[in-house]
Amino acid sequence: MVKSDLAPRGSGAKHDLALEVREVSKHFGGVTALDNVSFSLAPGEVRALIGENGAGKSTLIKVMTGVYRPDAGELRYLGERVELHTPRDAQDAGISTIYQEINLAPQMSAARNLYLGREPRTRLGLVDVRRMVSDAREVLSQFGVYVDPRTSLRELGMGVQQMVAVARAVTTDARVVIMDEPTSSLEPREVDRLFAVIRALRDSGVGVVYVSHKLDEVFAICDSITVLRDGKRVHDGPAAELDRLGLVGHMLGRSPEELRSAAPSRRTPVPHDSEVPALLNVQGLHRRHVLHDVSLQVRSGEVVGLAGLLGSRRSETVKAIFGALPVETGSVHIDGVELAPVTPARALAAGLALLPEDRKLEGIIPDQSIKENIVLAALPRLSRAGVVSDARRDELVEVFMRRLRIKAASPNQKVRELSGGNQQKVLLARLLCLQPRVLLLDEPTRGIDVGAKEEVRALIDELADAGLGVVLISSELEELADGADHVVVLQDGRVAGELSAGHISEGEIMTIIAHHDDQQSQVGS
Amino acid sequence: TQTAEAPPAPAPSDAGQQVQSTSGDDCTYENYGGTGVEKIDLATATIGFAQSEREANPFRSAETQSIKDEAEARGIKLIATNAQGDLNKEISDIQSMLAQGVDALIISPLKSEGLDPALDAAKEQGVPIFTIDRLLTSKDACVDYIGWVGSDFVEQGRRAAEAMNRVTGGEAKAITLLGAAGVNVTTDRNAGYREWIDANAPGIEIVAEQAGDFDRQKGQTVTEQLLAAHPDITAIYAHNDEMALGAVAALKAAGRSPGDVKIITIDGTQGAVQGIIDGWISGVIESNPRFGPLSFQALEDFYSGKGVPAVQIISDKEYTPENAEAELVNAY
Amino acid sequence: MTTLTAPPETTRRRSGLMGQLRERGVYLAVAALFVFNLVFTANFATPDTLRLQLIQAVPIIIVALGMALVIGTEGIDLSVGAIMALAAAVIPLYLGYGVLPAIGMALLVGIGVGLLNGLMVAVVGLQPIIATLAVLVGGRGLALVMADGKLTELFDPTLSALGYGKVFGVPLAVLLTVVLVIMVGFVMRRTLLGRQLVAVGGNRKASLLAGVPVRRTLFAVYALSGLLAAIAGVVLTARTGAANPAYIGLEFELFAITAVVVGGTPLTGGRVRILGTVMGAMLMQLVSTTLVSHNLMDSDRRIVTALIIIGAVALHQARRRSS
Amino acid sequence: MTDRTAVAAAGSVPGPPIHDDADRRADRRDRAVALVRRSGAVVMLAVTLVAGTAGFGLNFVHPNNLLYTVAAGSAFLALVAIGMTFVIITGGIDLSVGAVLAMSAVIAAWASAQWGGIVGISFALGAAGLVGLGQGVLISMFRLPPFIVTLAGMQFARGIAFKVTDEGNQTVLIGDIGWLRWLGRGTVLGIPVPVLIALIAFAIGSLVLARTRTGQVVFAIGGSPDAASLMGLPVRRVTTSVYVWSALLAGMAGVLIAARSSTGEPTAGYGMELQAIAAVVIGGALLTGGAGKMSGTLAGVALLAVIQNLINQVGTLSQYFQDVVSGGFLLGVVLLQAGLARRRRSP
Ligand SMILES: Nc1ncnc2c1ncn2[C@@H]1O[C@H](COP(=O)(O)OP(=O)(O)OP(=O)(O)O)[C@@H](O)[C@H]1O
Ligand SMILES: Nc1ncnc2c1ncn2[C@@H]1O[C@H](COP(=O)(O)OP(=O)(O)OP(=O)(O)O)[C@@H](O)[C@H]1O
Ligand SMILES: [Mg+2]
Ligand SMILES: [Mg+2]
Repeated sequence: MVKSDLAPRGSGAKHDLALEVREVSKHFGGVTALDNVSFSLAPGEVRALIGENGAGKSTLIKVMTGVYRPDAGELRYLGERVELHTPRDAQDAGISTIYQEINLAPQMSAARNLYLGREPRTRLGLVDVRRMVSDAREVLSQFGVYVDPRTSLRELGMGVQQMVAVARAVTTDARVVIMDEPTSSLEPREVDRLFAVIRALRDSGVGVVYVSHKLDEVFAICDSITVLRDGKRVHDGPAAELDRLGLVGHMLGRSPEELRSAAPSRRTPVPHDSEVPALLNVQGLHRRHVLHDVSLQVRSGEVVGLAGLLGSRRSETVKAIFGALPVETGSVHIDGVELAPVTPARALAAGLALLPEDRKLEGIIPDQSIKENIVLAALPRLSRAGVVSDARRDELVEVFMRRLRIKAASPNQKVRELSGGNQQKVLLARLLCLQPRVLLLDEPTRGIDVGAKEEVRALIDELADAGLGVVLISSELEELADGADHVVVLQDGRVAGELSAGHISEGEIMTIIAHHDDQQSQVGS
Repeated sequence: TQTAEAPPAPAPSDAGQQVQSTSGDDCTYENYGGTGVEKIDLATATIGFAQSEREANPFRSAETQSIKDEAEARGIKLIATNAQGDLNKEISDIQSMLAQGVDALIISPLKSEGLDPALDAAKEQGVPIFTIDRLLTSKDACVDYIGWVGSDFVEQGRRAAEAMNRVTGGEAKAITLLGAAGVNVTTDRNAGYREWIDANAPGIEIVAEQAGDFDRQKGQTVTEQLLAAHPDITAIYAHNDEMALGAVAALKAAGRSPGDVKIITIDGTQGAVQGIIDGWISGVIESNPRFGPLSFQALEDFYSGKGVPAVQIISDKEYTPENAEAELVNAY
Repeated sequence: MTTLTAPPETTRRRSGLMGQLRERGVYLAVAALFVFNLVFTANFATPDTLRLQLIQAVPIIIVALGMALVIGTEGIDLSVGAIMALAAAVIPLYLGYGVLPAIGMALLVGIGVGLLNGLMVAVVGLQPIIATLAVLVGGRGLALVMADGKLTELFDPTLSALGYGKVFGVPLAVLLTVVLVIMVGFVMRRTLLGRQLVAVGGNRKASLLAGVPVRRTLFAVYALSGLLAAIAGVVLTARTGAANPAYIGLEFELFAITAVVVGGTPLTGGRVRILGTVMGAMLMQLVSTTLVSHNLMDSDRRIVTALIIIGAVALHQARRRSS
Repeated sequence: MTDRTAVAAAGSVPGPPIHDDADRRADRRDRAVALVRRSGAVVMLAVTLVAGTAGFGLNFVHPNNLLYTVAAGSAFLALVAIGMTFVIITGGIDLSVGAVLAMSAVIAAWASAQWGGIVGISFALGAAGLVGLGQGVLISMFRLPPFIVTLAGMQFARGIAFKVTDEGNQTVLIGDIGWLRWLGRGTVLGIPVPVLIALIAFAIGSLVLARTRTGQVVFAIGGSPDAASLMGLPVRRVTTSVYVWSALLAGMAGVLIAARSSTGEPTAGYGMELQAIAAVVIGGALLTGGAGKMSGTLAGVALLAVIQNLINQVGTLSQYFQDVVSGGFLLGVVLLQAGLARRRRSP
């Protein structure tokens, strides 16, 4: 147990290391998540923690923050050995964490989430709601979030939620801030804001642990890098000594030469030809305050990107197409046949499939097995007269686990026990075993490692080549620039512009957004 | 409720309650509560009736029905509530009827104690109360209430014990099916029974007492379990007829023949008296629920100045194999 | 209802007999109580007594089967007791047309009320506990109105056969229950409905997005629960030989929920244990027999029941803390 | 990178969505519906009160009825429902309250008859608190499901109540302790004391829920206990204390009931858990946790009491029909609320 007076914050006490983990191991049943891992963080250091999906990053973080007790090894904080029993202990000691899946109270307002457990109080000891709201407004605006802090979090997009989580973590008086994939739902603009925050933290002597699958970010912000592979530490050193290929090599356990030769080739773009009849034709979706006359077409073999800033309603657009969000007007045609009214079941039957953005809330069924999760949507096809064929199910599951390289102890493992990236692959498998004609992918590469990301991108290409239509949402513009044949840029729920093959680049997309922004708010830059 | 064309079938002459004994001063509207209450014309009055327990119990349903029938027969407007076994609700029920401006109340108290807030409120508003079935032990007749008419449950228990002694010849391994826990009837019927057995029947051994909650199904289940555990029992005392009939079903299912195990029960429902005729039940102590006529008679006497005695204990019959056939029509 | 879902740390290890038993605490509890009775309860080890345990457990098992399905969808059905009362009230009304039509009507009423529950939960979106609570209150009232509050004696050979008949020494009601358990087990293990209902309970939003017909599934589940409750009502009525809507099925909702949860089905939905549910019901039956046989008082019975419930649930929730 | 920074520098607030007339009309309608919905129980209460007045006039609105019958009769349920609100907002449930009420009533009567009122109340609340603590610990530390833990707690507490009264064979009377009787029956400025106590508890409960850190944690736990624990909130402590408070409030209601009727009934409070849950849910709480309001709960309690009172006012309904009517009423209320909620959700 750490006493809070152990090291008065901001006092002169100097330590070489803010946080240190020595030879920690952690097993889950038969799975070894951490194997003799050591890790250290100096004050004012930004250290990247890198590794494939399932390498053990999140587990290490949970060990460092009192969520898990390690099976072996010890934890040192500010030079002293500590035992953390709960996340609260860690927080009281000054270790502040943003966990991988956003862990906030979704039904409570942004302001309340920001200050949960440390609300400003009046002299009577009551929560000072007014001050809390105005403080929250102020803090959030520093993070580029301009929302009413009284809105409940659930009504805000993932991106905003992520920013609230970040704001919550860094506005405490912490000596160590740990961020497990904080940018997975952030836009470039927000990422830059986050970086500014991290630099400020570093300058004030706070140690930062930074987990991300986006290697650009790692090189942009981190001083040093620790690489985990299969629960073991395989590399530890300054960021400057490593290049991108070398880093990937450590992660995957392959030499840079091997990797270079394996670099995938991109598919040639399909022209957005208005002569060819559209496979998916969306016309004039309108929902008060949310969507305004959104139309788009996807042709067979085409990847249409949806670009936009945080809250530009990309997620809502695909949900509306899929029938998961009611709209007031608008139509959806598949192959010239209208889906009316659109419901998820009907959309699925017509060959439309949606990969939801919020994996935890709308995607996985955490307490069921990988197997059951994969076949969930395909169950009707696997059954005759209401009886499911287990043999056909297992066959299907095996095929897709292999094809997507899902890393798990067995198909019977609970999905809750998988690493984030593997959960995402399970969801992709769920869609693919439906043999859909049009895929709506909302952030398909969110939270998955470079290797898997390449796999998913290649998969998308492959699917498009096989004649599927794909709608792709990604916060990584380069993903759209590389992978999309056509891009529709959304802004505040309306189409702000479109880009066709050959003209798609990160810069073009940003220009449209910026231009549209100007028109909308008449704020000159 | 009955239609106007079909007035309530008059009960056979001796099915109604017969007063066995009375005692106490005669209470009238002029001396009630010391100062008297306003005289009203019963024919145009509104009377409130507070029932205590759920009418799922045949005794309760017959009691309520009797009050309703009598009110209808006399053309009196009646408001009825049911506390469903909740003392607090009975207090609220009574207060609620007072708020509706009833002129007099008939109360079947859930407990002998604890209605004070309601009684106080009634006193304050000058609404007289006639009580039935359970005596308000810490209150005074003609002060807090007009008078009381009811059975003596302890006495019923004693008579059941006497009957048990008679039918078993004083030698038995007996079990008791208790009524619902926490209810006066259960307590009294068991107390009277035990008291008599302890004093007079050393040969009757009570091997088990288990709650059957006055319910036939529960009585059956418990009897089945007890029969399995004690196959040698020779007698069953049930606190009401429903449980006794459950016990009969259990005995039948266990392949016993009528009369193997002697059953004594209390209430006097048709089913139980028929059970005597069929040979399964050995005796039924009657507990007459038909409080309607006596209650309204009491109110009439109260307002006419004739006066109501403080205590009227009604005479309960006993059904035996000898009289069962003839008395079946009187069972309820 | 959310329980504090343990952080992933608490993964169960399913190795070895002990692990299995801990996972299935209810089996251990049933076995322990059984042995206790064999040793300490007179006449327990006779065929009649053992048969009695089965017969008496029948109604709760049947109701609990339906309840398990409902709980699997993260729902709850408080109306089962009232449905039993309605079924009981209907039988005498239609007995004039023959016993089978009467039973048929009773079952139809069960399905009907189940569908009403389904409507309120699936379409209107009411919280199951409140929707079925309203039916619990009103349903029994309706049954009593139909029966004019009275118990009706039923003299029908077919009905009493259902209550007391035996085939090769096995009571008909027990056979019926075995068939029902197998059928519901089949539904859970092999059918689309079974898979989809646990998916709905595991994550309703995700199920919807995966094209699971959530409403239809909920309808089916509540209708099934209603049907099973009605069957239990008919069986119990047959055994009592009287339709007694005032008392039949009183508190059965709580018994059934207890059987289901003690049997290892979490109230948070997403998993259904059919055999565990049967065991849960058997456990309660054995507890009752044990206490009655040893003539414990009502108060002792309640206290012991409380301890056993906690013990059984604690046993199968007991998890290895990684040290 | 350069592009991004450039745009970031331009960073502007997303402009407000552009409205057309239809939108604006729809907005107004939405706001009205939202208002009705947010205070659904209050609105329903108002409607019922108006209907009652129209139907029964002075008999109904007379203080003798509304204050001394409806309010005084439901003060106990109100106390229990306040605790239940906290429990339900954490995503739990407490089925033990009715039994704990009976246990406390019995113990209060029994102990105060022997050792006086202070001891009686302390014993009663102590026993209630212990049951609550036991339940809270099992739920928060051992992670047993609340439903089943409190179901067992209900059996346990009821068992104790019967034990103390010798299986209900003994009537335990509170001795002649004036102030204790006053607690149950007295009035202050014409308001019955239990009503006053319930109102005070309600005020404190609202304040705790809305304006203290503990209240915030209660909501957070209901949203997601895992997330709350990862946020470093004292999940276990608050979860435990919520059950302790629920039991203490039920215990307090038990003491008042004993004081009101001078006796402790082992059968008191039977079925009260379901009534309390109904009141809380009618008041707008979600059984999945995370949402609920104290004012809603109070309105829910009042609504149930008024419905019962109206049924009594009719007076001629058979008991069975009363049940049908109250079941129907309950359903009507929640259906209406749901109807309003749906109009808001989907356009
Ligand atoms: N509660 C658990 N039970 C069983 N296995 C677990 C549990 N938690 C994690 N694991 C396993 O431990 C390994 C490490 O998982 P962890 O979540 O730490 O990976 P990660 O590096 O964070 O991956 P990602 O980048 O996908 O988030 C994985 O194989 C995972 O399946
Ligand atoms: N920076 C912001 N300022 C104000 N509101 C925002 C901001 N970002 C998001 N929102 C809100 O978040 C919600 C986002 O909706 P949606 O999920 O459709 O957007 P998105 O483009 O998919 O963005 P995300 O990347 O967050 O998923 C909207 O309710 C919007 O009001
Ligand atoms: Mg991770
Ligand atoms: Mg999105």
